Amino acid sequence: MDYVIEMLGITKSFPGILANDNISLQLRRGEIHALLGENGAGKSTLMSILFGLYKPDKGIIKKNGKEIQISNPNDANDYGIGMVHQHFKLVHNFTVLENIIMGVETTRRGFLKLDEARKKVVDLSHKYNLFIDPDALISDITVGMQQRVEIIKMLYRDNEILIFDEPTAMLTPQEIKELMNIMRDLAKEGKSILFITHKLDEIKQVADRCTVLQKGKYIDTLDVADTSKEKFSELMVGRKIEFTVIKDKAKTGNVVLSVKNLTVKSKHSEKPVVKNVSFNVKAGEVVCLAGIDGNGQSELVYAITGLEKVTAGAIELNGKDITKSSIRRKSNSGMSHIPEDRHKHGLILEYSLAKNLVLQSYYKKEFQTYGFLRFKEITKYANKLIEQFDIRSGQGAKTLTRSMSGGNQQKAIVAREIDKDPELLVAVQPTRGLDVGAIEYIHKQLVKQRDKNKAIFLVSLELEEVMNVSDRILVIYEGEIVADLDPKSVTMEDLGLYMSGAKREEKAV
Amino acid sequence: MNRLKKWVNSPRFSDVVASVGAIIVGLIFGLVILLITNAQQAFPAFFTILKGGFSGGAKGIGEVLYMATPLILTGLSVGFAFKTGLFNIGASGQLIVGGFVAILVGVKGEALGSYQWIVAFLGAMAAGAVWAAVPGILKAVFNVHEVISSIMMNYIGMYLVNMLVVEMVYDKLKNQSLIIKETAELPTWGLDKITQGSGLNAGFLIAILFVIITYIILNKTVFGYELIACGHNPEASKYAGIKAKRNIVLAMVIAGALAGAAGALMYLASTGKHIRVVDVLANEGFMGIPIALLGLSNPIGVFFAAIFIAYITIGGFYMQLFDFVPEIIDIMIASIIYFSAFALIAKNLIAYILKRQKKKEKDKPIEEVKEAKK
Amino acid sequence: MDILAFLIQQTMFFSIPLLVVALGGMFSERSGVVNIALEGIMIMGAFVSMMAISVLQDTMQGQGLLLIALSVAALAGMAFSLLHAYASINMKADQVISGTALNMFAPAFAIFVARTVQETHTKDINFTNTFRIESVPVLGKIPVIGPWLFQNAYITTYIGIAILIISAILLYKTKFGLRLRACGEHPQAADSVGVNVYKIRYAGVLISGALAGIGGLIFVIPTSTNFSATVSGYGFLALAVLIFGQWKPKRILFAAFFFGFMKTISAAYSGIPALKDLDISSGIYKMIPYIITLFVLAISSKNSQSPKAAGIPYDVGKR
Amino acid sequence: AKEPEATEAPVDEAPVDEAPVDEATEAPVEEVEGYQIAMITDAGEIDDKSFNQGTWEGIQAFAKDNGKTFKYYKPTEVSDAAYLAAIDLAIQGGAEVVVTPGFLFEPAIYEAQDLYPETSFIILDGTPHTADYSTFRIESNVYSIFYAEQQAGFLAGYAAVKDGYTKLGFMGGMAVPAVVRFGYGFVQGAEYAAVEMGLDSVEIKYHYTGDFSATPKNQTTAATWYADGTEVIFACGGKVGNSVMAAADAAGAKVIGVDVDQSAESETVITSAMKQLGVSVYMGLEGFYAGEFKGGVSETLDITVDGVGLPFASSRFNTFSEADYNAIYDALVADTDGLRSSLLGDTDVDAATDIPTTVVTVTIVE
Ligand SMILES: Nc1ncnc2c1ncn2[C@@H]1O[C@H](COP(=O)(O)OP(=O)(O)OP(=O)(O)O)[C@@H](O)[C@H]1O
Ligand SMILES: Nc1ncnc2c1ncn2[C@@H]1O[C@H](COP(=O)(O)OP(=O)(O)OP(=O)(O)O)[C@@H](O)[C@H]1O
Ligand SMILES: [Mg+2]
Ligand SMILES: [Mg+2]
Repeated sequence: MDYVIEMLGITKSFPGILANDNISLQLRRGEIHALLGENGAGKSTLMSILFGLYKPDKGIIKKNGKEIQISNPNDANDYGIGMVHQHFKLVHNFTVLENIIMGVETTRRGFLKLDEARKKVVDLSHKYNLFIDPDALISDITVGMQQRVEIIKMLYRDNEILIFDEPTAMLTPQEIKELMNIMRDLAKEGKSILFITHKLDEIKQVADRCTVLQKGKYIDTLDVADTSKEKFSELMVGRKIEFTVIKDKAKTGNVVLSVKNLTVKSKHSEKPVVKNVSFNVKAGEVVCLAGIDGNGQSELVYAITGLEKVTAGAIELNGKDITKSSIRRKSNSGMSHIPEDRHKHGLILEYSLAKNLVLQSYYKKEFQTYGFLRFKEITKYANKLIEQFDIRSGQGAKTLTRSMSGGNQQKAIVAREIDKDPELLVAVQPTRGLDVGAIEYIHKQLVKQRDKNKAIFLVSLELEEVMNVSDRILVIYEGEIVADLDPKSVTMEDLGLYMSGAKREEKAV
Repeated sequence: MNRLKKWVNSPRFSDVVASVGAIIVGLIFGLVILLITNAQQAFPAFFTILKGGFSGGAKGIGEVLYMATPLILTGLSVGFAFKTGLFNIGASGQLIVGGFVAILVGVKGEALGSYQWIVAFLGAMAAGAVWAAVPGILKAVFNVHEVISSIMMNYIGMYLVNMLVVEMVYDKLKNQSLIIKETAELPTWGLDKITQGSGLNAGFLIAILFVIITYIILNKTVFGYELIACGHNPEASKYAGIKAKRNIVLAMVIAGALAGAAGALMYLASTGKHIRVVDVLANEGFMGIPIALLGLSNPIGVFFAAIFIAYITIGGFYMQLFDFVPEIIDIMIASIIYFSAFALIAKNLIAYILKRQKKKEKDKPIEEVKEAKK
Repeated sequence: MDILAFLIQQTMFFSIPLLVVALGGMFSERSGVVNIALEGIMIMGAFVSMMAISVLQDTMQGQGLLLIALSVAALAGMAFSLLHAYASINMKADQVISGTALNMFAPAFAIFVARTVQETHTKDINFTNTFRIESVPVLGKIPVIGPWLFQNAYITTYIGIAILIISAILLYKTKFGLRLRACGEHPQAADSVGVNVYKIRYAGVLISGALAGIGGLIFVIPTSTNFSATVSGYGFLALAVLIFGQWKPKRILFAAFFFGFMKTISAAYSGIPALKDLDISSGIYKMIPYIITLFVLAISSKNSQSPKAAGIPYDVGKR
Repeated sequence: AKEPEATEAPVDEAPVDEAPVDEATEAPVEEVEGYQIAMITDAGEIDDKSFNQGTWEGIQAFAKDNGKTFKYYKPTEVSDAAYLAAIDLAIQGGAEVVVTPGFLFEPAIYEAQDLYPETSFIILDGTPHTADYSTFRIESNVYSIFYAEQQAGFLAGYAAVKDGYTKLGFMGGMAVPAVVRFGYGFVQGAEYAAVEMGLDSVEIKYHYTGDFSATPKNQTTAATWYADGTEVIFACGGKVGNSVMAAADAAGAKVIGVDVDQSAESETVITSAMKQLGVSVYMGLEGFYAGEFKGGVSETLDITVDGVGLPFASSRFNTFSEADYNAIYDALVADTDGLRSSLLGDTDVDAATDIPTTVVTVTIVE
């Protein structure tokens, strides 16, 4: 068989954990090879080794049958290996073009020659149908566009081996579809692709073969066509997974969250990004805000939770006006918030896991007396959550949060916010980057909260999640709510039309 | 025994070892310079430095502690701010305005009787706090980088104090501030007697008190939890309902009060120290930076770092009995600080060694700690 | 001489060293290494180049000697800044500690060496100023501009301006500049596309060393007749100018001149008719530049953004 | 005071060079324990172009001529206690006589004179007293020296005006008594010459810089004055002079130095208002070792004992001749018409503008 890349017997350990334990992976020319595993299974580590970011403790890498040394990304580039990192590696105050050419700049007498580069970039973007604006600043463009920039960056280098580390986690359904097409095209051209994802549908759609890892160990490599979703998830998690959320019909109660004529201005321009929005969330229901990223979801949530100022309108929680209340006040009146950006808002990465688990409650009676922290109680509480939510880390409650895998960081936040038992839970992308097992668990928790007669306001970009979990779907488009739908009576296709602005309900609430 | 083992394996242990390592390397570097300039006397001189304050007997020890007193407080000031994500390069200005208020009360506040030194001391803390509040507020409200505004406040403080000294408490004949009243001097509580007439006084005990207080605030309290959270991630702190802006101002205010206290303890000691009306920034404030760093911004660490710096400074003073330029001691202190910057690598090295040992014990594969590129 | 021309000439003495040193700091910080050691590096640059001048001035004078001295200052600054680079890049040290150490080390070292090697055994290094240009040929005769910019001047002024222009081009128009800025913002991104972050950061720190070294020399020459191991806190002021200038060449230029002009006014008010008669004490004048700077900062800092990765040691393993 | 030993070992070794640092090592070590002559530096350092330096040069010269060992000590900080500690260390180091430059030492010497009765002290520009000025007392082991700086200033002001300058400046470091005396003398000397020459007007700008260092600010202040027409500035504050010289050089103007002969530092220095720090330290030490220590005495060295003057040989006057200099010098010495005795000192008037003048106008620059 013709293998472009072989990773043989790769072992890599970090303090307290064996991240890769004698893993082997063989990549065929022109194939799309998926990599599947729970959070912390060692996928990113393995790919980082292939890309020269980490040095393996043991094991060898072969290209076209010859052993090679990859000690830094430069080497990787030279061997034609490119990587789209899960957390984009883009410089925020650079333009798209600058980010793409960095590292392989063309120069004339020492000066940058941007025109040629721009032409090549524009050509690539046409060829693969990846729309980008070469002169936009990264900080001004949407996540989807950033994803496209990462892909073009890789294509620009004429790489033949492409690594995608969870590229779809932040994309809208349409964007995912496009990406799948692009990957297929690339494979057809003879490029070989390694593809990490937690979404089995995606694997089924594009991948030829799939390698499954579990807790750092190699499990198996399977032909995708011959293997069912259920089989994959069982291999990965070691048990059966339920893909559809089982739940009763919602028994709604009083209005918990009431948003009236809310308008929010953007930080960058004077234009409002949320325009005169009104809606209610009742006790005992999951209301989901669906929409394509960048249509004002973030700002709407920030305004509700207090991270951003309200320009006009009112917000009520259980009938009390909280438009101008402080964040702490809102939190104490029963609001919880799983934030969109876990590193920016959700965690103090330099704090231990225990300290992060009390980030919203450290000041409460349980955890302090006369202003002094009660460390014993905090640790006890942390251990409880760790156990309950299966938060995995090297050193338990005292692990430095920075060193935890992204999925487990996410679990920590979800645990903290749900355990507050809030009247209203505002959850933004709560399962982003999580493996199916964890997703299943969190979805169950959300439903459990609902059944305890609590209100849940869910913001998600993933249609499947939207359809699965919610009792009611609000669609946001360009800062306005354009539809209020029942998930049981709306099709995925319809939802997509609303989200893209092609369709609009006459009198959306 | 078990506790000791636990401590040896804790990160704090490698912190200490790393700092001590830096000190040793710095000292060796100093010895090399001594050897180059005057090989004959290098060793006796070096031992004099090592002996530090002990060269002067009990009095020498007293001098060390006296000298360490303001250093502890400025070190705490800088270190406290560091912990909360702020770089207080303005301790110099805060110290001098604090010192000025202490002197003002000390000269004019006779009516206060035996409370005079206490009022002077509290006044100095308040003044330092106010001085630091300005960069704090500018940062919180206007997003002005605290380093630049603190540098500005240093100069403003210096010029202002020079003006006010001349106007209010001026000894024209010596171009410095007037001497303070006896009731304004810090009580000695017999410390000077014990140390055979050194300048040591209650100020040292006050400094220790502040070490304990800041340690507790930072490590044991809700307030400290919030401050440090803001230092590491202001956005997340805001999300957690912590008033980040208020905390920035408070952190600066506390840092300023500590530096102001340092000023008070300097000028209220009965050692005849005065504010000299010269356009030069108070260096004692800047010494807080290396001390905070050497002490890893930990209050206890700061305490020992200050004592250590005072110790070898006094050692350097006694070293003058040999034929060396006094500046040598400055070079040695600088190199100790420089090498203490390597603390991180030393820490990793220690962690690595400890791991290796454990590995041998358990014979379990665990590899290097940090990836070094190439 | 007309008062405005005089003020402009004087402003140069304050502004050009601030400009050059702040630009140095810019290269370091935009590569991701905070350089609080500017003061120390200035002292070192000035010290070594002054030693060179004092050795060479019997055999040569004028612009030739100045150019040699400037090169020496640059080299000395670079050599000294290597210590900072090594500590903060290879050793991943706290960059503030390392900088502080160098700031303490430089004056002690300069005094020590000057006393040890000079025949006079003093820390002062005397020099004869043969570097001033009374009037630049042709240009000095231009009306208005001539006296402003081309009389009673030093080539260091023009070198300073040249450094500014070159810096701006280097930073924004070249491959090196692109990579340098990336390393200061997001070194992981730079690394992942094969940019050697360590090398770039070394370059940034070394350039800052060269410029701060030069700045030290430029600072001393027009304002004294000897060098005695101090640059009077100008390294810290340059740091302030750098922040004030938002890490951008054009704004640094503006900040340096703003600050230089304020300092000039506060020193020269006694010769300015409008200010002379105001009965304001010198203490107030001395404070004014700093107070005004605070005000300007309060108004202008709302959107200030420092290089995001500055001060954080680059670690491959860390995101 | 206890008589110092009159006998001392003759020196026959190679001549000792002038190294402040290494000197002592090269002195004949075997003969004496430690360092016989000690100096404590004040806030400045031994090369401050002023007090410390002058004192140090005097000590070096004397030690070199007489084969004494000597050393300077740097206190840990500027405070009475630290000065005392340094004195203590010097005595531990074998000091027989301790020289302390400057008024800052006054309270420390006040205590030291009783604590160390066996040791002799020479204090320059100061006399022992308590910190609150309530008690002045000088013991027999202390010799206190003041200088009549107003006379030196007078000579400088006189010479400048006689030499044809009519727009003068005075830039003092800080308004400490010695500097004030220099300044007042300068004004009076200028006035005296102006009256003598029948001039219509002489202008003097008068300013204290607030420091003793060379800074761009001081340079700019001087440059501003020069640009404003000032022809010569009396730079009366240690290294402030270096800034003034730099400005003078650029403006083609002149400078008058202070304390020591500064002519070598810049071509712009036309003369220096000297006080013979070195000479008086030398003489004090000489007296000490000759058994004639002037203990218990506080004296002011003035022109009559050559305590102050201008270095004429190295001066760069246009027209002011040696004869002119000698004439005014002699007049001062002889106190002709009360010239010397009527000179106003630092405590006689509150400000330079209060000095009665007819021709000279003093403008104080705050
Ligand atoms: N540099 C590091 N230092 C310490 N531990 C590390 C490091 N890198 C990875 N780990 C640990 O190794 C394990 C594997 O991590 P890795 O990121 O490869 O998982 P993953 O499969 O990508 O998970 P996810 O689905 O959450 O992205 C995790 O437990 C993580 O905490
Ligand atoms: N300095 C560090 N110390 C300990 N662990 C680290 C460190 N840096 C990264 N890690 C861990 O290494 C792993 C690999 O990092 P990478 O940047 O590839 O993120 P990832 O795992 O793909 O993303 P995500 O965090 O979303 O899962 C992660 O599990 C991360 O938590
Ligand atoms: Mg991963
Ligand atoms: Mg992940």
